[in-house]
Amino acid sequence: MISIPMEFGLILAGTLFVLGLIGLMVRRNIIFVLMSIEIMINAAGAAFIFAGAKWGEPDGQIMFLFILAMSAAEVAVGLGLILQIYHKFQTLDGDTVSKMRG
Amino acid sequence: MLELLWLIPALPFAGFLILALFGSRLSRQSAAVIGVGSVGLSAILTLGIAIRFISSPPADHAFSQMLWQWISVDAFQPAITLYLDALSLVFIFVITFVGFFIHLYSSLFMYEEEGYSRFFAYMNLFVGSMLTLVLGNNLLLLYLGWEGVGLCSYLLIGFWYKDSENGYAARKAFVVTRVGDTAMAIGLFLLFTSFGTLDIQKLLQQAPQEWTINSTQAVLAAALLLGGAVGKSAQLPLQTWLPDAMAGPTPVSALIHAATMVTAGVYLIARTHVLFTLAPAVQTAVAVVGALTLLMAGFTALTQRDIKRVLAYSTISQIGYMFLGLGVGAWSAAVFHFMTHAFFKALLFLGAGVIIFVLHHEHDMFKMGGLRKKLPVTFWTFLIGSASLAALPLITAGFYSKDMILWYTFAGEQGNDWLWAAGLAGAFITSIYTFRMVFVTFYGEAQAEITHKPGMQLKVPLIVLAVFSLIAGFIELPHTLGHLTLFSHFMHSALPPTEVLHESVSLELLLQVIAAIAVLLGIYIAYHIFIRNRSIANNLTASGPGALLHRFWYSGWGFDKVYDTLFVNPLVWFAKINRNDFIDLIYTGIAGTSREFHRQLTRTQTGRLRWYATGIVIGAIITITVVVYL
Amino acid sequence: MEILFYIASIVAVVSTIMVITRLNAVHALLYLVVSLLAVALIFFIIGAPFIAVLEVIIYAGAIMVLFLFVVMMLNLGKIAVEQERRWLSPGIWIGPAILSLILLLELIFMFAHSSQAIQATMISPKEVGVTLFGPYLLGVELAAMLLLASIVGAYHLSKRKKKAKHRFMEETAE
Amino acid sequence: MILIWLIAILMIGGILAWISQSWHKNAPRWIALIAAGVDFVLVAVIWLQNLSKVDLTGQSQWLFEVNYQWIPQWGISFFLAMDGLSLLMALLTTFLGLLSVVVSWTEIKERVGFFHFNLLWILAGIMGVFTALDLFLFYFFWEVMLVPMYFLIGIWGHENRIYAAYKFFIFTQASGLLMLLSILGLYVIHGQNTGNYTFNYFHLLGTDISLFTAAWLMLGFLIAFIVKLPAVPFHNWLPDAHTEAPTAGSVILAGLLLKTGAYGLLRFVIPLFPDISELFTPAAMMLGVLGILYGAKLAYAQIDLKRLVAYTSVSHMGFVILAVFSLNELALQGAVMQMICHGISTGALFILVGAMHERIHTRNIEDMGGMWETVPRMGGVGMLFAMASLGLPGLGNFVAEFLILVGAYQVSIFWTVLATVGLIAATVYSLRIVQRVFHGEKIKDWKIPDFNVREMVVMGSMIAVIVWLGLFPQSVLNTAKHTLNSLQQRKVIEQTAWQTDSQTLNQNTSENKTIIK
Repeated sequence: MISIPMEFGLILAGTLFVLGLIGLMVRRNIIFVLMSIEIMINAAGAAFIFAGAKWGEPDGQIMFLFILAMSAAEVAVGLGLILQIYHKFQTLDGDTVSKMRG
Repeated sequence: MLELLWLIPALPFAGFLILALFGSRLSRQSAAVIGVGSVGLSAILTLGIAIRFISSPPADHAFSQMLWQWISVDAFQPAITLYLDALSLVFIFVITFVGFFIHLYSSLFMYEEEGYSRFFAYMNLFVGSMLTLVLGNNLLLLYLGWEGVGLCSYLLIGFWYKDSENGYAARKAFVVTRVGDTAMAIGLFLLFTSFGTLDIQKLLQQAPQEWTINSTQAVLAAALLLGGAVGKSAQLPLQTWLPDAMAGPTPVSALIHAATMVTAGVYLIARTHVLFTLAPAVQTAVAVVGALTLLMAGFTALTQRDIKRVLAYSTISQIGYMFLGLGVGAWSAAVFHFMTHAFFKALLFLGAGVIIFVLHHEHDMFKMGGLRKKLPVTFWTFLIGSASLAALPLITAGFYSKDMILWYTFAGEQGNDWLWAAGLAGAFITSIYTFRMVFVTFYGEAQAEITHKPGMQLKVPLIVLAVFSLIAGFIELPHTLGHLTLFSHFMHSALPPTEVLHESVSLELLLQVIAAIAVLLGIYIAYHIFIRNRSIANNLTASGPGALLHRFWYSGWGFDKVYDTLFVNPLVWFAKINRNDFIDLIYTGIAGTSREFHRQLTRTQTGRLRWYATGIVIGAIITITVVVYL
Repeated sequence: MEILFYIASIVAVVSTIMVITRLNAVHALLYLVVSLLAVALIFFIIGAPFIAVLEVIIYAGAIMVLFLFVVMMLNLGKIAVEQERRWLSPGIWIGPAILSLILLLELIFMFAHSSQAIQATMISPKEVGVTLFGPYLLGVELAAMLLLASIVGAYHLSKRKKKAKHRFMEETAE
Repeated sequence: MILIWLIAILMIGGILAWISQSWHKNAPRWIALIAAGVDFVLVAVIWLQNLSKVDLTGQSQWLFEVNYQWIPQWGISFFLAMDGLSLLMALLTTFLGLLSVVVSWTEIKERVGFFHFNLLWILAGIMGVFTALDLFLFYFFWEVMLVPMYFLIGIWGHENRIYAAYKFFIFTQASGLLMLLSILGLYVIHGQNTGNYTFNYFHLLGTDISLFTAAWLMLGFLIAFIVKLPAVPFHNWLPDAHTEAPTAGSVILAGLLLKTGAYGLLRFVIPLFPDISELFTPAAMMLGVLGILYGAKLAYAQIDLKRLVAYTSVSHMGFVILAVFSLNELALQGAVMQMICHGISTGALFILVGAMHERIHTRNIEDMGGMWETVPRMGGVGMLFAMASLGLPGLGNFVAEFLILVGAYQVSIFWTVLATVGLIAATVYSLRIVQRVFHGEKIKDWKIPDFNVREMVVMGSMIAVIVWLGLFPQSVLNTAKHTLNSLQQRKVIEQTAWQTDSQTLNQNTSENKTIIK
């Protein structure tokens, strides 16, 4: 079968993760923040898959399954929260929602 | 009879306790009876014991009576024991005798004052502590009396507590004497560490064996004791408090600041004379201090206007004579002068008291005058006292005692001519200011009206003390006048005799004549200036240098100003600058910095999501670098 | 086959970059879907077909669609895009970009020296299923509970009174 | 058994007082009075019994011992013992405790039950501190005495009492923890050396530790006790705590809490680390003299009367440090005497200031003046205790200060001379109290009642004790003689042991020893 250098896979996952991170830090719109989180989760999942593939064990994929479940749950609740915020503050700007501070 | 010795100090203390506890409930009459009675009883007791002591002296002329063991820790075993020998007998005789008359006098003098029983309580406490001082056989008991006397002088000077001036004078007296007491306390520590005991008699035996002449320890111990004596007897460095102490009632000045307390220093040096003979340097220092003080006080007395301050400075000067006597080793002469001085100075103070009492608290001499006819008894007794103070030759007691000191200063083993010259000059000035005082107050036209005639209780003490001021001198006659040495013979049991270098009667006669001339000259000058034409005195002080000198002498040679600028003001300023303790800033500082640190930290929590994300990333970077690369 | 892997990864990276730079939420979502599909392809290439399929169905299909629903429901439109442009000033990119770059370099540096190749043996879904319900049975239970909790949470959070969703309508009490 | 009773009576009394608050407003006062009174009688009886017995030497130094296993695994035992020193301290505790209950009869109005609970529990803690000989138990009582004091200052205090309570608590607690470290250090080292892990004071006495570790352990103990006995750098809690505490609190704070520090030095620091305390003497004497002079200077500058009296106790406690580290019997006897006399004279001054505050509701010295006319009895008492605080012979403080200075003189002349200068400073601030409060012009015309019978009884008893201590101090000195002798022997044995194995001992310790003989 094909043989891809392991680190390339990880590098890919790494770049995707970092891109998600940039999105998280840059965007003020909460939806984009949530989207970047999705990217990061997906990148992490990818890293698991690469590792699973390298060892030839299904564990990587099972881990990805759990990540999928978690990510689905997270999105559901996240979006619910976004709706509430939007309803209360009429805006999606992350900075207005900053009551919780020192 | 001697067993009743403990009663002598006990009676005044008992008087004090009764008056202090039940004073407010007692009537003035009963308070006076208790106050005067207690001192009277101990006076009679002293008389009895004196007769018993002189007629059949106990073993080696001393009798000690132990009351109880005060403290006993390791080697430090001071006990409350009373020790009676010739020296302490003379002192307790004078204290109780003069004390009784002064109490009698003040029973009427203080009659209208409020706090009558409080006054007698303090006076009894004073007499009690002075007797303990004189009778104490170990230096610690002496120190107890010493501080007790200091306390009573504080209480009595500040008796009229309403006006804070008196309070200030009282505190000044207590603090200045306390400086002397601290020096003496350190002397006590030194003596105890070297000899392991504070018992005076044991000290005097062990000192010559263990210490060599002029060894550092001996000099140090003697100097420290001298410091204590100087403080209490208002000698040169620490004499500023006595003139201000005149703020107290006049009987107080008579008893404390003339007869008894101020001579405590003389008693201390006489009592511990062996230490001073062991340190000749310090002994001459005593003489020099005495000489300088008598000159300084004499000149200052010349310029004073307040009758009590004149007497105060004359007291300092006369005690200077006693110190001079002690310095040259004329122990019994000094004690003799103490006795005579106690009589005539108490007389002068009481006389001044009558004048002030009669002219309702007028102190300034130049506002009096012409009292000769109005107060005959006071005038004559005052005149006798002044004559004795000025040492009018042959008839007054002052002459015999002062002359004895001058003779030993000149001829004595440690005497020297400069000191004698100073003594002579002192005698000359004394006669001037004494008779200036007499002529100004009693002669000239009357300026103030007399309110009321003095009662019997005021006159009796004056008369008795005047008699004593005259006859007291005859118990000790110099070679030239019959050589009767009753007093010095009596004193030899306690104090060593003074050797005289060249024993020649003619020389003694010559010195006496010189002294007599000096005194008479002084009287004439006083007469000339203050009776015949007052203008000389005024224009003397009006001109430039004369005014300057006058002001300089008037302020007590500027000692007060010097002490204020050197000690009092800096210390008060130093105390005031950090009123609330800069060390506190350290702790409030710690608290402050921690609060500030907290405030900075809270500012990092902005509540914005993106800021937290960045925080996480920074954290991640740091941990990764640390883990992977370091 | 390797060439396919490289192409898919490039597509994934480019589309992810597009996701975080788009102003319009819907465009970003679609790019995200593309990126997910590319990743699914990579999974397929290296021999995890089951997960690839799952990724497409659940991740791309379900989650992204959910996202789309919510975005549509919020119906942001023009104003939102304008707002995004204001929020996305160029200056804002520099800080995070540098940080992430450092992080990326570190990650790359860390992964660089592990150079075994992946044999990419095919792991059939059967094997995955066997191990899933073998040692990981407890994990599955937990995942199920998590999903249940999220459903209840989501329902509760988005429940609110009948009122107008649009921001111009006046507000009725909650 | 009696020792347990002494502490138990106070504790039970405290709880009862708290409960009885609901029955009747004044019930807690009477219960507290009875508890403190019974305790005082008990200790007085012990003392009178032992007065004759203590003199004859050879009889063991410890009068009573109570030793039960508490936590055997760690070797902690409930070990109380009383000897001459702790008997005197217990006597002082119960005496001042009784007086503080009587004094706060009209002053404390709200939450009377809880007040008396705290008061009695502080006394129980102090009693425990003075009798505990198991280091763990000692630390336990150290805490028991601390917490109720915090409440006392915090609840019934004056204006900024919270700040003062915090400061007091943090100061003592922090230093207490240092002491705990040293105790544990000692415990571990002893355990390693001898195998049996115990907190028992007698076993720990013998541990031989290297000089270096001994220094650190001693430092822990020292700081705890020096903070409590306020030495200058650590004294800042005292003025605040005193100014804000109620009268009873101040009396107990000044009378007893400061003494626990001094007692700790005598009981734990000197016997446990004799050679280190020998080396530490010059520094300690410097600290003492610094305390005397700096305390006096600050006392002179204060306007708040209570703060002024607080700084005077800093100055007096300076004498105690000077004495404790002179390590000869004269100074140690002087230190014990000073602890007692200072407790009484400063306690009395605080009661006086408290009574004044109760009447004119201000402690500011500037608007007091010429009070002698309106309140002569208070003036007389104030005058007497001001004289006691300046060390007038014939009163207790003089005997103490003289013994201390004579003892210290044998160790170092320089510091003693400086300390004696402190006497002049003492005169200045004491006379200032009398002048500014009782003498001088009347600034405000106060119409206030003089001392009533209750206050006069309290003051009378204190005057009697201070004058009796001044003229007949021997009975107190005898009681403490045994402890201080054994303290001395241990020091001497320590030196001879040191001499035999190291011949290079420097000259002054042996020469110092000859003087003590």
